[in-house]
Amino acid sequence: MPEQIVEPLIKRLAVLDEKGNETVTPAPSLTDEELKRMYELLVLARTFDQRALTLQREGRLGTYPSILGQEASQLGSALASEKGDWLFPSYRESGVYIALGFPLHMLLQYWAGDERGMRVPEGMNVLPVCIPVGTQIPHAVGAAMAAKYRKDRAAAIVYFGDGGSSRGDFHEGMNMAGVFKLPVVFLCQNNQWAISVPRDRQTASKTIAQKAVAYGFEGIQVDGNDFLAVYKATRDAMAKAKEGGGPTLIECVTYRMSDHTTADDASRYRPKEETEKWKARDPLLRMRLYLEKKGLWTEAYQKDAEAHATAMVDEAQKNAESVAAPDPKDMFTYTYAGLTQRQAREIKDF
Amino acid sequence: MPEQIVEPLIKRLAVLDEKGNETVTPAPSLTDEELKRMYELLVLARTFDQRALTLQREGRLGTYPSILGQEASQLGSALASEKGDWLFPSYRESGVYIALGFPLHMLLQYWAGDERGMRVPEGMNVLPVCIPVGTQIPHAVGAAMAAKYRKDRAAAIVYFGDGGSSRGDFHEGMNMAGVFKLPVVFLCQNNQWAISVPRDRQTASKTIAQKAVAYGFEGIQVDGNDFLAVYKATRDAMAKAKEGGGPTLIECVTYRMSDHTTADDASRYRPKEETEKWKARDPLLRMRLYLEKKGLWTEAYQKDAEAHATAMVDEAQKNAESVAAPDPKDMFTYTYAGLTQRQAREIKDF
Amino acid sequence: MATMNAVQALNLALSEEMERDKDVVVLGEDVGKNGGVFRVTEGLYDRFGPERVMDMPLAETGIVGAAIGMAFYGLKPVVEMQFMGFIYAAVEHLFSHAARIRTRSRGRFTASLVVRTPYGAGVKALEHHSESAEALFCHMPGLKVVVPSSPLTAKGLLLSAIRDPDPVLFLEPTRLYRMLKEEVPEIDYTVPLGKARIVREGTDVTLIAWGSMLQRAMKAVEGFNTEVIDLLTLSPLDEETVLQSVKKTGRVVIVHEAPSMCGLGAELSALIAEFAMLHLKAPILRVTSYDVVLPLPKLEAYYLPSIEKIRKAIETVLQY
Amino acid sequence: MATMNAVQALNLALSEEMERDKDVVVLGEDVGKNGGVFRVTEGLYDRFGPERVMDMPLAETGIVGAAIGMAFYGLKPVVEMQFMGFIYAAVEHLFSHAARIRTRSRGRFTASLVVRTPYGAGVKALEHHSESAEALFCHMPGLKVVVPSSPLTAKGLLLSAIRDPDPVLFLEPTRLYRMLKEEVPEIDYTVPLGKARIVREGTDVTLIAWGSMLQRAMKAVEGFNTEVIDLLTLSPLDEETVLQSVKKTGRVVIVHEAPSMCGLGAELSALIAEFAMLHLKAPILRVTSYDVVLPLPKLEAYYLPSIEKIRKAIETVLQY
Ligand SMILES: Cc1ncc(C[n+]2csc(CCOP(=O)(O)OP(=O)(O)O)c2C)c(N)n1
Ligand SMILES: Cc1ncc(C[n+]2csc(CCOP(=O)(O)OP(=O)(O)O)c2C)c(N)n1
Ligand SMILES: [Mg+2]
Ligand SMILES: [Mg+2]
Repeated sequence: MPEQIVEPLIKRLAVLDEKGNETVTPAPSLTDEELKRMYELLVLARTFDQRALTLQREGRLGTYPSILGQEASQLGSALASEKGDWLFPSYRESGVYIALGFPLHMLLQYWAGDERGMRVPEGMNVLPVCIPVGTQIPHAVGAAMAAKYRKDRAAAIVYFGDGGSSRGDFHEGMNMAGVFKLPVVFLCQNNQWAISVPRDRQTASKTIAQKAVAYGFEGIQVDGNDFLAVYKATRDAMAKAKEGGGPTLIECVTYRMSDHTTADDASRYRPKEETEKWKARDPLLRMRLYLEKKGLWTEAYQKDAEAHATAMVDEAQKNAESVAAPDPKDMFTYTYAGLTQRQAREIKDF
Repeated sequence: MPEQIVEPLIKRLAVLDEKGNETVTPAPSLTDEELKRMYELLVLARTFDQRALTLQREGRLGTYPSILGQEASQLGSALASEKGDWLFPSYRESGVYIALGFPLHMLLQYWAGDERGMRVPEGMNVLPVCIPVGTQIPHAVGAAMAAKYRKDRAAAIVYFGDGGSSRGDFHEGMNMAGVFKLPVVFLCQNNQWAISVPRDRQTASKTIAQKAVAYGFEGIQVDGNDFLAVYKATRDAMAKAKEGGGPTLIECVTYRMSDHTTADDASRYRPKEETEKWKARDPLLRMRLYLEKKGLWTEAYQKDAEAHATAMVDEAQKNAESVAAPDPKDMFTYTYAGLTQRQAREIKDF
Repeated sequence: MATMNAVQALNLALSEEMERDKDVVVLGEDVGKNGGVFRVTEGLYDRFGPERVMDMPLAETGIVGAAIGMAFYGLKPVVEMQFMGFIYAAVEHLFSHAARIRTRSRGRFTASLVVRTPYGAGVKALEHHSESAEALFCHMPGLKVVVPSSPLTAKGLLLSAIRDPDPVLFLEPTRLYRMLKEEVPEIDYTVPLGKARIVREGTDVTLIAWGSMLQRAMKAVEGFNTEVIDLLTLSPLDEETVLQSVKKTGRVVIVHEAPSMCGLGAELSALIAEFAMLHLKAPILRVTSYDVVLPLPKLEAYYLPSIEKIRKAIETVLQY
Repeated sequence: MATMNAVQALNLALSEEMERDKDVVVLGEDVGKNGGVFRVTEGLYDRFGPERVMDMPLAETGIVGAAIGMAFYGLKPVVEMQFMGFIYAAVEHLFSHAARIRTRSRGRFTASLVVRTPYGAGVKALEHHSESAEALFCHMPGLKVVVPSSPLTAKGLLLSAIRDPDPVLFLEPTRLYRMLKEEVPEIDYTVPLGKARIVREGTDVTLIAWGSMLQRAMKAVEGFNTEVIDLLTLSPLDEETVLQSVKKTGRVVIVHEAPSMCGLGAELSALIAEFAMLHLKAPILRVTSYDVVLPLPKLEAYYLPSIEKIRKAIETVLQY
């Protein structure tokens, strides 16, 4: 008759149902203006993402990972950060950069294969795209340690997927965050797939959220297509982090509507019906229905928002495509702070 | 009002109390002969361990990690394995090798700096000492995959410490074991210290056992100084594994009574009182009291057991010390299956 | 005999060997239904089932670690590492365990396994998708490193690698996956490990290359009387073939895709400078990528050794 | 000025720099109360507190990963890796992030950090406690690799490493930790990175060594007119100093503790074979450990380059 000693509970948070109605959880307090601004950013993110796919098909961008379906998870969380906070995206986070006001033309420039697109503007604490899955997690933990050491009122958010949760980096980072009670929010976008590997072959745990039990801090599951739920969960977790309450793991349950990247063909491994089912849960639609109910949305407003987004993306594309080609010497300039003797010899080739 | 969705429970198992009395959990069914044989192995393990420390002090062994205080965790688990099972020790597992009947003189030979001590006898499925903390964990998982693939009725046990639970290897291995429902038992000896780092700086989770929640299988905490509890928990977990019930994490709560290794000085970082407190929980003493209560133990029996153990260790020491020095050519012989062109040139130096 | 590209040749090797030897299993990320991101494992999942073609959780350390455990048990795992840029997480298991278990256990346990991975730049890929880090693995005794340069060598070398008793890192030049087609026999033939091949005979210069750079080297030597050696196995090195050629020609150009500093070109040069010095007529030249962090696609073409640079190096050594 | 060993000199460098610069923090396994297993961080915990001297969970990937995050934020982390044999788990973070973040962000973020680690054999240690894997890290553009050879250089180089804007791997020869004592000034002095030093002038042979092998090399050259170069920084290489010496002497012996295949000796040899070939009078010899898995203590003495082997190499090149 063994004795029971630990009984952790994992919860799921939702604010809106699929029809945009408020559920039992009260919506976060946001003014009408704020709600509209956020919705417009969602529209911008989708517009940007669709344009990137088009440009890739036209051979004007390299491989690109679409965020279709994940806009609420990305913008809902990033918009809950404050100036001074630090964000650590993976590679599928156009929505995070857009939420922060990252120059759109630089995003396009980066995906066209030009490092200069990731020269993050001064004062914007977001890291460049991180490709090796999960490796950004300990970086965020280190930044949180630094913030704590400096006694800055700042927290870090780190983005990763269901696949990323399988990497040792996730474990080691989460564990350190628990031990040092660090101001960091672990934001997992569980979009059900890691390329062709479905969520249930990635881990046998019922949720990703419950993995926080292993580290002695709170894990919570959130409807990741519910912008307001993601916003609320992240805002609360960030506030807690800054009050010294330690880390939180947030699992956003969402769905990758597109292929993994433009180099992938999801029809090889993914049942079409599954994707169809998720269409009804579109995060933009849900937010729109909510705004409509609040009297903030009209057809005209939608057209305006779309037109504005298109204009911004047009402008970004124009700027990105008119940038001069990079100087081959840059390869040398940015490897170390200064040239090595060998590089000084090699650079003469240019 | 978030909804609750996961409620895992972690239990603690104990069979004997500190006075050797049976608790609520029934003792595993073992004959008197079996119980005595197991107790004698505990005595042997301790005798060996103490001799190794002496030899090290005399400069006849290299660095050696004592198992003092952990004998019940090591032998209780290893003795629950059956022929055909695979065992993956770390570096602090003399007790595991001894339980399996590994030649004692080879153990001494190894710790004296001679690889030949780890030429595991054919038919004995135990891996050599593994030094990089935690790295043996995925190996055990792989072996379990192989056993499953071959449809062998075999399971793997992998040993690691509280420190080892912090490594990414632990996470990745546990996660794979969960996904594939593999026949593997993860046996953590939580001896409260990783060199100078105490358990509560290693992880903020209340138990190591609860880390299994992250992987969707069972974790259980066991009194690691209670031989019968460890034996029972491991035997049950191994049986479950072989029935296709998947993996189990067993946390043996125990204590490293010695310095980390002979190269360490625990008085630099560890309060003496803590060690004193654990003395009363000596695993051999507890088993002895239990046997005494069952009428299986007498002073004379104890003397005999000790004398027999000493004779075996004397013999082992004699054998180890009379082995001829290794041939330098062995360096070349065992790097690859055959000599490379370069090695064929280099080996001419000898 | 069918005409096929390297992807097809590798796929053929895998399926033939899995048919022949039940101990051979394939594991990695997206190797199952998806058939691998480059389709090298296409069809294997359907043919051999999920028990032998295992889609693993996204965890390179654990994947290679588990493969090592399988090898201890007696299986012959063939791991697909999705790109060489992600192998770094598995370096500890390869160096500290795969390479050393034979020594550690005095031969009682071994790690007969293959880690296959696409490597090399020139396909306009994302960051970390273009590594050419072969030299790192050549430095670790106990590991073997093999690089085919064509469909024919790809199949024959992969079969040898799977059958080899030691752990083999098998590098597949991404750029060549679909570039060349060749007649590849659908029978059991092998290309032996540890043997370089002379792809072109010549008397004035010895050019040494492998994998991704071989095609470029072959174009560069046109019009010169240059001997071209395709190493095929990078470690252990076929020193005899290299030294014999150099003793004949007296001039050496080494071409590789990795940066020069501590690349495999350095080892070849040092080998020659120790054992064939007296036959040399000219400095030993290395034509490599620059010693910089691998650039993204916009600068990639400037980074890699060009045909022109190789030609210039040949011309330079010929001046002596 | 006090007489001290390398452990004390390193400890002094750390405490002085922590006093001067609040951004410097120390992290690793057992670096706190225990003062590090070799006592290099002794006393720092009491003096600077647990916020600046951090005992980390046992997780090398995460420790180095977190240090990189700290560096992004603006701190100057100094990581202690307990032994070089355990650095492999951190290779991905060092290669894919520390070395590349400057390139990736076009200079907006950098990873100014130091990873200190004891390295080298000869102390009769357990498996994995004797690695000399410097060449691996020299192959990765974006990283610097530094190796002191004495208490004086240890302090001066560590201060330079901490202040350097790029990530530095700082290798401390385990065998020298307490072997030599030297006068070490208790003032702020630095030994510059990227500069080799000529420890002994000579005209007949250039002997190149570093770290753990320097003392042995110095004993071996007794009686010869040999110039000895102590590299100090392995990457980026001070090519000028090496080439200048070789052009003078015309003969080269390189000594290192790692196996020969793709070791740093290969790079030095290749550099010379390309840029000083016409000055050479003899083959370039490398005296290294054997190309085998590092043995346990009973065979360790046979593995390492002996003084006698170094002398023999010098005699050999002198015959030309
Ligand atoms: C360490 C590493 N291994 C493999 C890859 C190749 N890869 C890119 S994305 C991906 C799947 C990631 O899945 P997930 O973490 O769920 O994120 P998602 O793509 O769904 O956003 C893989 C295997 C990689 N980038 N990094
Ligand atoms: C990967 C790795 N890092 C560091 C070390 C050095 N080291 C040896 S044992 C140890 C502590 C291990 O603690 P734990 O896992 O609790 O096992 P215990 O020693 O208590 O049995 C450390 C840090 C190592 N052997 N391997
Ligand atoms: Mg995903
Ligand atoms: Mg412990």
